[in-house]
Amino acid sequence: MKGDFPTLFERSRSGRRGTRPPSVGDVDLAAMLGADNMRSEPARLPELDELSVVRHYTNLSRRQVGVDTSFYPLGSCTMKYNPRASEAAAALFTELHPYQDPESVQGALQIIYELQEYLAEITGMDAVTLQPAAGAHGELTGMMLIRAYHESRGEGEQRRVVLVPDSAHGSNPASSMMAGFVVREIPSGADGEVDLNELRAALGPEVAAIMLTNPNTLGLFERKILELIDAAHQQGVQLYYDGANLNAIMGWARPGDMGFDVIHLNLHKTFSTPHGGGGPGSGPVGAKAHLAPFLPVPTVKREGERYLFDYDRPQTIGRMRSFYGNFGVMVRAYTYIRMLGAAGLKRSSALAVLNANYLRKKLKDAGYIIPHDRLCKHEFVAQPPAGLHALDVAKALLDYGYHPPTIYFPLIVKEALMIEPTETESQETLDEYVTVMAEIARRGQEDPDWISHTPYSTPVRRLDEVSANRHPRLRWKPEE
Amino acid sequence: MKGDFPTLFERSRSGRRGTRPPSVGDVDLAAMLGADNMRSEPARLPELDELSVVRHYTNLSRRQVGVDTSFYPLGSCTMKYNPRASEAAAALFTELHPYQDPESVQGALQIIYELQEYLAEITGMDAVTLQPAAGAHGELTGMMLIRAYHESRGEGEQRRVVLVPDSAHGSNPASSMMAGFVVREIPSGADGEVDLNELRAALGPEVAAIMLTNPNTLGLFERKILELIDAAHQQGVQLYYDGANLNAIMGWARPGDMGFDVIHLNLHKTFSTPHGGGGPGSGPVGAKAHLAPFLPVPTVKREGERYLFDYDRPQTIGRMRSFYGNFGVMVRAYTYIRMLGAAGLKRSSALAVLNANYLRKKLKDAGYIIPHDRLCKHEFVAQPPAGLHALDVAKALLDYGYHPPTIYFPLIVKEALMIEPTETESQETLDEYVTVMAEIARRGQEDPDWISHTPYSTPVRRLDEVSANRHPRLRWKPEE
Amino acid sequence: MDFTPHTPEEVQAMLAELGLSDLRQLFADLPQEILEPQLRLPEPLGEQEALSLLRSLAAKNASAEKSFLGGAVRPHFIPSVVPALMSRGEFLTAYTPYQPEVSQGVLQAIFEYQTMIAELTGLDVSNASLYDGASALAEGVLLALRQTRRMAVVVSQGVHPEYRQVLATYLHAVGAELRTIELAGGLTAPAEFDETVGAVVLQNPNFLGAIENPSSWIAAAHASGALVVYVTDPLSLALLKPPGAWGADVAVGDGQPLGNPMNFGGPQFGYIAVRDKLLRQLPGRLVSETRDVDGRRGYVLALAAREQHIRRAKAKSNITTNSQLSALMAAVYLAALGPQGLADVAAAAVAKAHALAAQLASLPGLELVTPRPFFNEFTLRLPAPAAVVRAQLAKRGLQAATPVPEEYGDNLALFSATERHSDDDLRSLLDGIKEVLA
Amino acid sequence: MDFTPHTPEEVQAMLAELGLSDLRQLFADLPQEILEPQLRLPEPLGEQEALSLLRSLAAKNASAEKSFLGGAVRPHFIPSVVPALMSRGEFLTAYTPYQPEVSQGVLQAIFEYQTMIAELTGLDVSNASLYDGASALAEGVLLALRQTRRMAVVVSQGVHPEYRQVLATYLHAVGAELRTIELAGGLTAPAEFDETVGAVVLQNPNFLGAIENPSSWIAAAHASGALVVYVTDPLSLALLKPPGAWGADVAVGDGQPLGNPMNFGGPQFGYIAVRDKLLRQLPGRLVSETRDVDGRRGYVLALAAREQHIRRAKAKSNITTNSQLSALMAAVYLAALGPQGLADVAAAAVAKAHALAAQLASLPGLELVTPRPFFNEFTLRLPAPAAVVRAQLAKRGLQAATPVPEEYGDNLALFSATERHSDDDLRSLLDGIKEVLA
Ligand SMILES: Cc1ncc(COP(=O)(O)O)c(C=O)c1O
Ligand SMILES: Cc1ncc(COP(=O)(O)O)c(C=O)c1O
Repeated sequence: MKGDFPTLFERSRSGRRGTRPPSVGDVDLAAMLGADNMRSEPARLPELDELSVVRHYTNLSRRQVGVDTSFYPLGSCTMKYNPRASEAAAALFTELHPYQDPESVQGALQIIYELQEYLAEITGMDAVTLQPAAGAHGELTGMMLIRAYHESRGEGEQRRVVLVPDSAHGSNPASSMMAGFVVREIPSGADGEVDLNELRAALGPEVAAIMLTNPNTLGLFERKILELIDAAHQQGVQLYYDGANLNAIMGWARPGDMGFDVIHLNLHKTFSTPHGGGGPGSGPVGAKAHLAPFLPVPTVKREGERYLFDYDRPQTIGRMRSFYGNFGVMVRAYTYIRMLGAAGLKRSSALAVLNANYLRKKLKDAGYIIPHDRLCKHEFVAQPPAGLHALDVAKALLDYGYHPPTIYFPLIVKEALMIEPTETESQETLDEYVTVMAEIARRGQEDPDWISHTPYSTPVRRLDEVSANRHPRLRWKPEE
Repeated sequence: MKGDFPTLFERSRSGRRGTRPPSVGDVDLAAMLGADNMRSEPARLPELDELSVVRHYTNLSRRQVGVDTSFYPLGSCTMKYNPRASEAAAALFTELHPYQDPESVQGALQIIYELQEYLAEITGMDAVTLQPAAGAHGELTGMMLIRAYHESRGEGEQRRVVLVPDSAHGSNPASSMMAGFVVREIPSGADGEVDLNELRAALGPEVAAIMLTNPNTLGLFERKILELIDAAHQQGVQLYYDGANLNAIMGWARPGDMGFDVIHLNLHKTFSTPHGGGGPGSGPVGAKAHLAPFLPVPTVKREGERYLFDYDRPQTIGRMRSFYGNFGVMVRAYTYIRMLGAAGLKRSSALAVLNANYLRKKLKDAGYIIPHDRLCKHEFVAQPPAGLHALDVAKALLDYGYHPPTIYFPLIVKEALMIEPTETESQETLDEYVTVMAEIARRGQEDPDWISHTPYSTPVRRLDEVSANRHPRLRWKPEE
Repeated sequence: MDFTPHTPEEVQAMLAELGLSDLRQLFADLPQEILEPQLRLPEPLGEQEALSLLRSLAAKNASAEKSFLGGAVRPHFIPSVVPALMSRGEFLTAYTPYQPEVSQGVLQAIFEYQTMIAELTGLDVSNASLYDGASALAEGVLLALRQTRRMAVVVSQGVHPEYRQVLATYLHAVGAELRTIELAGGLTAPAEFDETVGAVVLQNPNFLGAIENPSSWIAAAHASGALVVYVTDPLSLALLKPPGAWGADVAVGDGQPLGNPMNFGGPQFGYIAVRDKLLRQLPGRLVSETRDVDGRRGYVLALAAREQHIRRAKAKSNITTNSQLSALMAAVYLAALGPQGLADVAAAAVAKAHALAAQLASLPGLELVTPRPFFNEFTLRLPAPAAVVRAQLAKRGLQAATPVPEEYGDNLALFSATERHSDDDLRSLLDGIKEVLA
Repeated sequence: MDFTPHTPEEVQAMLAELGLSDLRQLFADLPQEILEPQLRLPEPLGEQEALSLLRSLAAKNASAEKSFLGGAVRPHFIPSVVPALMSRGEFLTAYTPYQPEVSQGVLQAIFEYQTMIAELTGLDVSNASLYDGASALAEGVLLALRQTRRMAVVVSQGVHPEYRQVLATYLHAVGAELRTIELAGGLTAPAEFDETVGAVVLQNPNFLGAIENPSSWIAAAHASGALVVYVTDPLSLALLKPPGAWGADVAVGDGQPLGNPMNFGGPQFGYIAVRDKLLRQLPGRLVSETRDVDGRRGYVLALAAREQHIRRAKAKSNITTNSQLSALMAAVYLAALGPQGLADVAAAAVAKAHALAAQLASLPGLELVTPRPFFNEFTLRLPAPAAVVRAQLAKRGLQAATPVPEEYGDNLALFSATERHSDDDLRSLLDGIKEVLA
């Protein structure tokens, strides 16, 4: 009895009204705005009563899964529980305007200041900006810092190359490009880690930076990290740390202590603010002292009992975003850090790693291939048993009520299933998941037709992506 | 792939913790409480982490429908849109203690006072108490007022009988009984209205009151209401108005003007506060001046600029509830009345009646039987076409995404489908519903096997109610 | 504004379908003499204006979130998951789950609630909720009278005075007799019950805060054939011996302390739990586990033959709408805390209350009236009327000193503390009281 | 506290499964010299303590809900349905909808959002959102440079100064040139563009609040082969001629005025809409309608070949996480208001702003600097530095007088009004300013 789910526009009826703003009485808009400046016809927004709006979005949400509904082991995304306490905290700070007199927002500035400090402490960096709006935005900021640093030393023209492992997230090369760099890929070794010799060979006076995430996207800790960074530093190369995987090592190791010069964090991953269906997030950037002069302005500083915006950074790269960043996300992360403290963060990382290793072991027993079968960190990459495709396993999982892992990433592993269970999932959830994965493997091998047509029980089934790309329909239009 | 949905208890793991209250450090509870008074073992509550709690209730809610998800034409229940503005309003008043100094809750008292006044105005009564917690509680209160009134006139012993039409809601006779009365049923006439001759015949010095709802539970306005009340009053009989159906006549007629002596309202119906899966509601009682001395205490009165609790009612029946009633529900109803005003209430009733009549006409065209096919008010009673059962039609509707009407009530119509669309549903919703009802009728007649096994697509299908009544399992117990 | 979707054209089209042209014609069957009264109500407001009005009314109240007031309602901390989950539209806007196939959410949640209340009270069966603690007491007593077919009730003065008032109102209506036994030294005095007594009621901890030893009352009641109705704060059951273990037959009380906001005294919910043998007398809704036609576990309303919509004038109660959502809030609260969390909340409340009592009782002119042991509330004798002290404290932003009715003595005030109070909060109260009494 | 479910026994059992006995062993592959730093962070707090801390921090801020501050963020009224719907866990806790079969909720909501933005701007395609207005401007300009293969950008000084700063940062990185054309009399001065210019940027209404006539700029830009990037407040499009109708190629701006709280400046969202011919250059996520194998309509992410996860260093942008939930809030807001409601909001803001301007400009020493016509914001010259006036007003509980950078003149302040302001609010501000300037 599933049919098409109508759009807002199809539910619209001419003249229908929802919520009504205060009436302004008789105003001569044309006189105030200039008749020539006015819109000739109203925007064709949907016309709905309030109940229709509520039903539409309520039912849309029932066609959607999230961490709140199901296990969501999406590798690289850290889909952990998003505490409702953090939502309650954020709601206390919604009615602040960014241009208020700073004396009237001392509480907000204190949060920014303290969060800068906490993140510096957690990562081992010297200075932090909270301005970037997401991880990739943080990457861009960080890479611009490196650019500015080299420029300040007269090496701006010369150092144009950024080395990025072939296992890197796509945003790393893309951010390097936007920061004006040329990207060179470094192959991973057979052990899944950066090949130190290849890297050494690639280093040179034209290299500005290396972007790494550690543990890397295979979930493996780069064991030669100290050596690697040392080699790079000797050549004047800066080290960028993609913090998307920080959930693996909080309280166990700090990128700063490894030698990284600049990092970004994803507050929406590691610090458990909700992903909101794709955002908003927050991508703070931490820098070592030598890069701090270039940070975007403003940051927040403390003078005695007062908190002030600090614009005093003459070498700044400039601004990356209007205002001060995604403050609402910062409040959530701040609340989270205050609740967990050092011990809670450390325990969270340990249990994230425990869950991943447990699942790795159990899935291997269940017939999945683990291409790099060693101690992993918060995630690992598996491959389906012979004859099965990652996509089909993912679609079959939907019928069992699970959100699938990340698939076909990292690119260096064929048929990759990148699995990150996070620390907020229980042993029995992992066990049930393994049972289902085993059943999918068995049934899929016995009955290829079955698996290639999964899912069966979702609101819609496999969708025609080819035609969506060939003939995209990117907005609703009335039937002609 | 639907399986059993685990209970909280099955999700529990010994030693698992959720949210943690502040620790009290070392306290010697046995010393403070007396060792003999202490519990010997902890209550076996479920032990869960916070994510499990969130997922459990989120997924439970996804196994539930409400006005927010679907058309819900449940007769007698007024399942109209519950404005989110009213929820926002109620959230402003949660942190008030009932025993606060009255000077510190003047805003709350003002709301109570003004709501008493508004409800008196809307119903045409002289005084209102907001103390009763629901409609049936209001009935009990109202019937006690009548009892006290007769007692005050020395007729308490004599007037023990309450007349209730056979179409009345079950709570009417039940409330009469709890108020110490004996109930006598009055048959309805062929036209679905109270038979005036039967009623006249039933009147006498032993009769304390008549309980009516008007429009009655068939959705029909009792056209002879003035005559009827007049006849009763001449015999010293009090008239009770069950306000469950007030949504039909707001701004069009007032029970007080019809001559009713006492009424209750259901704020969770007419005034659009949410039903919450069965409550809480609020059942204010309005009384004419001669009954006002008996109202429960306290009510709220105004003196100049101040609002005070009024305990000065020496003839009061006493208290019906702790404190002042369901204040949070009152705030919602108050907000609703302030948003709609007189014009909005009147228009709402008119459109509720329009929707009901439109649906009545259309369903008749679609083959349903309308036993009393005349102008109805906010609801009407239909019967399925020959050969079909109300229950089966209801269950089939579930597969089409609708909540069914009330079925097998009122008792005087066989196979009753009692349909109340409310004013917040649109013409196209009604049209689509009629299409589905027509299809169910056609398909059900063609294929009795199909309809008798509906629903097919719900989280569970028809449930074994017989065994649930024979061998009730009213609490979870671990498997033996 | 209103919430109707109808455009003027749609109204006309729908009227036309009925052969009508004007909404007024829909009311043609009403007596003309009473038609279309002019309602004098304030002008309609849009949402924005309505919410500003409500905000201005809210601003005329002082928050009691740190209040030391007691008497069945207290400011406990509510974890954020509780309102977040209960505000989901499916829970908020559903009716009573009469159609179980699409109401498993509410039904299972009730089933789990029933289980938790049974566990807390140490009794066999809980219903789905009643209005509040006071009406739950009245229902519990009526149940006992039905079961024993007796018409007298004995109640300890230790029961909340408003509860006793409600009980008196209900009992008067059915012609039952209510006898009250006064407290002696803050505790329920020993009593004997004759064979007219069908129900014996005590509260533990009692209204003054004292923990009672109910053994002898319960033994005496049972000896005379009466049933025992035991009123208790469900939070106390995290630590104290439950009614079932003491031998009570019926437990009732107010659920507010379990995850419900104070709401100026409502909504909250009444709970009731009984021994199995009383099941058929139990008022209100009950949910039972069962199976569907495919063998899947599911839940349905059960034993409806006790209820008004089936049994009408012979129903066990008239209750229809109850306090479902408030009860579900309690269930979420209990699930979020677990047994250890609940015990921690109770222990914190006890510890704070004892600390507060020690501090206050040490002030000159204040005397602790509640005998030890007490739980999280206690009564002090003040050198001035409690209402005056309360008003003076309120002027200082402190909400405390609930006046205790004169029947218990002069100038008595009830105090309570919860896990929500910090040591600073206690100190503020102490300083405030010193100032007020100076 | 933390949010892990593991009991000590479970941790041991899981470790044993791995042949380990201690969590430390999970980190054996890390260099020992950096292992287990002692993090100096405040002690952990339970939820109750954490929320009281946050409440005490919140109390150190003054609410700007009645603020007259402007500059891309304003206190509009948000209907209660918006937060109620957006707080549903499925919207809140989902990731980017990579698995469309279980993500139709978010996907369809984006599709509808894209449609609404296209309608408002009068352009063909909108993406799913960008971070904010400023970064949306930068992305829009980069898009134009890619399309035109040119490396110079001309921007009117009428564009929000922070937006221009962000633009400068982005352009510096890719080595593009940024030229600024100063305002003349509060309006963008006429200009001609040479053939190195790939993008021409103006804002309407401009930063000082004035409504521009962009025709000649747009004509000149197009004559020289440049694309026009048009910055505008989406609320203004309820009444004003949309960028598409003026001939602009790209429209960008900040979506906060549409149903998003001010959030101290974030989160909010950036929107971007372009003409069809620019589609393949558009950064960020896009949703397309399509069909499933059973022929049912559904929605999927489309044209991902533009994005970083496919195209890597050749992607159209690095954007990954965007501002989805904020954009969906805007969609719910627009759905709740409809075209007439949105026009009413805009008209109310215009009327209030014009009333306020008239009142303020009549005060001695205050001069209206923004030429008419203006929309809902305007600039005044004050007799004292705006930051000082703002601080003085803030002490009186009034949030107003955004300082306008010196590049626009001395002692300038931006004012705005919205439908949320009552006549009393306007009067309070007037009185406050009188006091401050007295
Ligand atoms: C490894 C890695 N780096 C960078 C990013 C980009 O972060 P964001 O999505 O917050 O922009 C992601 C997230 O998708 C990621 O997984
Ligand atoms: C006609 C009628 N009367 C009385 C009641 C009882 O009201 P409540 O459910 O609020 O107790 C109802 C509701 O069920 C009803 O429909």
